[in-house]
Amino acid sequence: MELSFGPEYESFRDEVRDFITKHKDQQAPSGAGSDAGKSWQKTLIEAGYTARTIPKEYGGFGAEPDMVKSRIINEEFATARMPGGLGGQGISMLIPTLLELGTDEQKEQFIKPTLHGEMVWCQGYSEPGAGSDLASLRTSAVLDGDEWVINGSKIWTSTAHLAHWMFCLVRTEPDAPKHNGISFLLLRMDTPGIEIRPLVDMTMNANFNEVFFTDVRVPKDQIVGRRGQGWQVANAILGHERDSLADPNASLTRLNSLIDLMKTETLGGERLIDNPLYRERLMKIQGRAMAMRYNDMHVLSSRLNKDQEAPLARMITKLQGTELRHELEALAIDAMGEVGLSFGSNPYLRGGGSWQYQFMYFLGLIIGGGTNQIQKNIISERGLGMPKEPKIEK
Amino acid sequence: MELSFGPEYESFRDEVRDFITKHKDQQAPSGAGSDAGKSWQKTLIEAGYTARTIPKEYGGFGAEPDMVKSRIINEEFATARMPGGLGGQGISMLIPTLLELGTDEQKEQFIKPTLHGEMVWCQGYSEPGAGSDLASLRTSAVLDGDEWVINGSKIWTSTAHLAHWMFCLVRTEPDAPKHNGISFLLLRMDTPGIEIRPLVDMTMNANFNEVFFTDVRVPKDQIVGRRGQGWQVANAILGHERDSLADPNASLTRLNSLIDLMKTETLGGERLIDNPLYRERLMKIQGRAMAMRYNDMHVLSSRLNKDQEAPLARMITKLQGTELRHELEALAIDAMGEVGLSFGSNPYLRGGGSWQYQFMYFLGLIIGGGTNQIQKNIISERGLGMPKEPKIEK
Amino acid sequence: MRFGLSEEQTLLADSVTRFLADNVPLDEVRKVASGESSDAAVWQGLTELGVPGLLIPEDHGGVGLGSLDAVVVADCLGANVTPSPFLSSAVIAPTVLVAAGQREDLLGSLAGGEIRIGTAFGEAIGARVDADVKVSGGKLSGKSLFALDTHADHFLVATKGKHVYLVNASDCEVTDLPTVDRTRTTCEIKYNNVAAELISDNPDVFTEALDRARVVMAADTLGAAQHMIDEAVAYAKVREQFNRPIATFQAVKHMCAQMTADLEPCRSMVWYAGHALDNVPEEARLLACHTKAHLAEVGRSVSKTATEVHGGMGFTDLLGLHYWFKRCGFNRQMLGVPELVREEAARIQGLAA
Amino acid sequence: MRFGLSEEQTLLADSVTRFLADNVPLDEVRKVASGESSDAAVWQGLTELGVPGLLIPEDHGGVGLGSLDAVVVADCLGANVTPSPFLSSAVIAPTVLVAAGQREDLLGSLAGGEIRIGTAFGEAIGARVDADVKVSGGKLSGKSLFALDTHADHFLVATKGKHVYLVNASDCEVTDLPTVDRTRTTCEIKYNNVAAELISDNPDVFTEALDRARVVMAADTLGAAQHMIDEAVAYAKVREQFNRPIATFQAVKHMCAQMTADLEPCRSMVWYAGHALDNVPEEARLLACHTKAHLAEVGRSVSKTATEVHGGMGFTDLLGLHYWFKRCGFNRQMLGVPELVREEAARIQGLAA
Repeated sequence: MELSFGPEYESFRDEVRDFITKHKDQQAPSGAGSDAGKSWQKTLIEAGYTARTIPKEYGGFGAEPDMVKSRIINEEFATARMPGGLGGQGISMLIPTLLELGTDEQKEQFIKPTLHGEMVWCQGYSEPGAGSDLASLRTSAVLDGDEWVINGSKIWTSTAHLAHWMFCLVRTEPDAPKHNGISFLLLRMDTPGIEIRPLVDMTMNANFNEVFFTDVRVPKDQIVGRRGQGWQVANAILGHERDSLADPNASLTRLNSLIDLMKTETLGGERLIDNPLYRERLMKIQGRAMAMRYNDMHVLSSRLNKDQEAPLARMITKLQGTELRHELEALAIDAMGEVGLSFGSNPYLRGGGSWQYQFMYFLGLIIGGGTNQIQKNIISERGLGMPKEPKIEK
Repeated sequence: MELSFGPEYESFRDEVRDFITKHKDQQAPSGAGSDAGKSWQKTLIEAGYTARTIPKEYGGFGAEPDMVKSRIINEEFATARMPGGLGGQGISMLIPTLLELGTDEQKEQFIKPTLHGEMVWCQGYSEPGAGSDLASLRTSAVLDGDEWVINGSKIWTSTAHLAHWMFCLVRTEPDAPKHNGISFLLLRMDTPGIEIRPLVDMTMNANFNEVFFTDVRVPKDQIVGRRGQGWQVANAILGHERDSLADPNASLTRLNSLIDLMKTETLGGERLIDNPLYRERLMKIQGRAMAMRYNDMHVLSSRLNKDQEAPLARMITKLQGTELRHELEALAIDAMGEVGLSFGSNPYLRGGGSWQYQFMYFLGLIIGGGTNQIQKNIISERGLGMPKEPKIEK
Repeated sequence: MRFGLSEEQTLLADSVTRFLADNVPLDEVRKVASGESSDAAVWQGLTELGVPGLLIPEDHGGVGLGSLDAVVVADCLGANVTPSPFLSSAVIAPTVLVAAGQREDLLGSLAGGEIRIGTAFGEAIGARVDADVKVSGGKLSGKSLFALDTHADHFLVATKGKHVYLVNASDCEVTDLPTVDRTRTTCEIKYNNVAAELISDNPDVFTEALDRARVVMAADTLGAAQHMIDEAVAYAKVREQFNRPIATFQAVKHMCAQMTADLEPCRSMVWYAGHALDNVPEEARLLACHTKAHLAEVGRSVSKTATEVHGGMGFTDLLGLHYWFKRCGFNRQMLGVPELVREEAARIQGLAA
Repeated sequence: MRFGLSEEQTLLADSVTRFLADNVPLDEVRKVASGESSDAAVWQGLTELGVPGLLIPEDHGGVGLGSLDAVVVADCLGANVTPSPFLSSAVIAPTVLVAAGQREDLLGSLAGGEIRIGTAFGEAIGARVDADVKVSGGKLSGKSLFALDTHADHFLVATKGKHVYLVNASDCEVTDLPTVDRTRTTCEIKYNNVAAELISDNPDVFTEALDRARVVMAADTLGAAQHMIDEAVAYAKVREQFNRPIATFQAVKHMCAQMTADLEPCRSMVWYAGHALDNVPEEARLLACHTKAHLAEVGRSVSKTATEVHGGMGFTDLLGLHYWFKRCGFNRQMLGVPELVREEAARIQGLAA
């Protein structure tokens, strides 16, 4: 068990800390499109603290991939509450996809402006009829001369109303087996025929949108990979997204907020932390959260050390992490009694209403990113080698 | 909501109480075959408190079926801890089957001696390879002249070592669909070719046996119902057995024993009941147990009143009741700390070791009598009208 | 022996359900929840059915029915996430006024839907320290938090000692306190030396009303949770993924079976608790506590699982399923969270100090 | 950075596992559990592998390894439900004697398997009132309950004040107290003014040993529970019902997935706790508590679920699965039930009095 990253990395950590000290007054830039955000992004890229491994020619820092350095950057930025670089699905999902599978022209055209916040993307994967079974998606693209003509709809499209472009999966080969009939297209959101409707969720926020396509025409060459290869293109990077839904360090940070809450809030004249029942629940959750943190270290280690494997440790994070967070938020609500119900404009709101919000949001994450039932299928089939759901007679 | 059974029944209750007072020194007879047991059985039948609805000609009391009277008898006997009549699968399962589907000769030959404890039965249904999927049983009976020749084995056969006779399911039509190839046979346990092996379970008791058949020859007419009808014969009464696995009144009685335990036992100088965490768990279980009691009253009422239906209330009793009891026993064990581990000859054993015993036994009942997974299939399919498990491609 | 609802109770349920289906569809609930309209019209409609006067004796202008009837109505209201001041105006207030034999003149106006009486019971149940109601010389000072019914004309205010006072809403500073569940309203009431009329100094009066309110709240959860199961089962039968209805997946079937197994006994429990309040006084208090707490737990697990069965659709506002989820959540927290109520259950049996 | 076992630790696990597979198969476990034979032969074999001296410094005749190595061995012992006095003789006793710097002469005999030292720690953890150890003038009176290792030659006895004394078993009245788990023995020890040697009056010595013991016990549960999952998955793949392996049923698959999801993080937690005991002293106590309590909970749910996956076969003695079930049960209750240990975790963080 060697938990330090070694002296080389400790000196890298010092560098990062120096940078943070130097920029300690940096405010979180508001909004993806703001000039402040773009300028901070530029500073971070130049220092190598975002877009670190993206080649210089595409506007990145051009370093060799190094998971440890990435982690150190993340850790130090999080500890210092220093704002990170631009996020969003264009940067986190499209750029890696293009780097791996895009044409030179596509790399040239899209990566740099995306990285620098000039070009904002949304993702068009799920459809109302294709959730857990994403590969059954039906939005169609038919080649008409030099253009794809798209009809159908997408759902769960976050930031659709802000995005300039969308990367999406559409069915181009209706007669092929379902996984082989999909293509990965890029399209401008101002193309005629696109309608965006905000999708209100149980938190009463429109975190997502529905996007409808009616005869939307897209140039033929705005395809990544070949026709019918879209499923493989999307899956090349899909796995990474799920892991981030249930970061154990975020759970522990949240747990500390809960402890603070329970030390200060009272009910019936008693501090919440002094109620043995809530304290017991807090400790149970803390134990589980700690287990998840070490599980995460195990996963990281298996990525750093080629002779280590921890496939199960990785597969279970989304299932466990989302349930844990949902229960953590529930404890805060329960312990506060009637006050815990507060939501919206209410002077007794605690944590800015985040306890109820996150309670619901994490129920959404139990469902989203592959429902927890799908997760259990994956664990049992890929992790434990149990048989796939048998084919049924028609 | 009318919870009294009415004046007619209250006077019946008084009669039962008078009987109980008169026999208040009656000891529980030990062993099914004891003379004391047989004599007490005779007394009870004459008074109409056991074998109540079995016709006089077959040795019963010959009353009309009356669920309320049966319940009053059960309630009063339980409250007074008065020993009931003989039990066992011959009386509870075979006699109702014969009454409904047996020939006159079979009724004549078997019911009276069974009822009077002269003839003890065991049940041969489950097989090592046929548990949840009982209808796939393979023990075969082949007609050879005037005799069935049986080969195979049975498992979970309680009292096999004490029984004179077995009623069992065997496959007589190997080419028929599996539910239509089974017959219901009766056979003497001293027939050559039968071997009985005690089956030790996790409580380290041999509550059950395995029974092996090698060319066991049984007269052709020892069949109930027709050839291939055995599945229907067995199912005519199978449902009743499951209900009795999780009697809510037994759970509440047991809960009272747990409360007594928690009021007297101490750990770390504190009465168990004074520990808020165990008290909270106790109250949670009490709430659930009370819900199950009223659910049971609802079921009874739906049987008494033809215009009432409560199919779901009945379907869920085994699933909920067995889990509840398992958790109830677990609470006792947990609350006692190290002492709760006691099992076997140990002066610190509480409740005669029953807490650990029942903790395991009720895990057995979660599995037995249709596993709780099978119960959930039944609830969703028969109760909620959800589709059956689809047929799979071979 | 007949355990269950009478024919009259079934008819009552049918008529309330029919009214709600016709007049308070989900669209109307949305309007009230968003503040676009108030619950006044709904309450007016329910008044025509006699709902506000359900528990008020006939000689005071009510219908003179009992707790089990109130349970039946609450079940329907929960099933339809109906916005209304039912709990405060139709259950708690009449119970207090009748039991105390005070201000019975208000009963007729309550029954007629002319006035609404809110309730501020938090203080007597176990409230936050800064919600501190003080009585001095017939005047109230301090404040109440999360009182029921922002739109009430009067409030019944319970003190720590379980005395109950009546105040006029117009004499107080009433501020709406929004919660996740916008189908019922709660508020902060500030008392600045407000004239208050002592309704009862007998803690039993408070307790009788609280017990009834808890059982009725449990019945509301029963209705809401049953609706969610029904929706989940129906959705699973039509929603297809992987070329088959998701109801054919054992995981989905077992989720529905477990919800049913958890909720079905609750129906009998709520019914019996309603019955016991009026007929089995020696069991009523314990039952009220256990029914409130048990339904709170089952309501939480059912509302979570039913949402999961709906997949992403359950998380959106499109089907409005979250209104039922939040209804269960509100019922869990108000009038005593489960932990607090279970401790009361233990005390009633002499198992806790 | 490398989170996980070293090559040496993997080799240690392999050699212990190989020894147990060859020499302590289930049949041997059955014999010990039924009283037909004792655990002496097993312990002798483990002695040849150096197990009793694992934590004993080399200059005292031991192997001089650390807590994480003990965790590795405990994992193997749990996976094989190995009967042995490992926890008392190889973990607690060496830790106490080394930390206290007392009676180090015994360490060589411990390492050589010549003596066994049992432990009676219940009193200092929170024991029954009638287990009352009194010390007066260097003599012990009263009794200890559920002390570890009925067959020990000496016992380390902790008092309420966390002082630790050494007594000779032959001076005491030792009675076996059978528990559900017969792979480890516990006993009652009666002290009739027995000569006792003060080993430590420093509570930190007791605590250091308790922390280590709790982590090692958690590792034993990890091994036992992992074995049960492996068996359940393997059984589900071969057991057929309804013409298909039960592993094709989603209900069975999800039970196995849930067990895995619950247990997998425990492995990392147990490893890290073992590491922290020797290397991160500021985290060690909290980790020891949480690891003990969390593994107790997961051990209970996994052992129940794995039994259910086995159906009726899980309930019988035929496969012997219940030995693992009971092993998890024993580890849950001994050295502090989860509720007690979590309260300690809260105290360590200043969250409880």
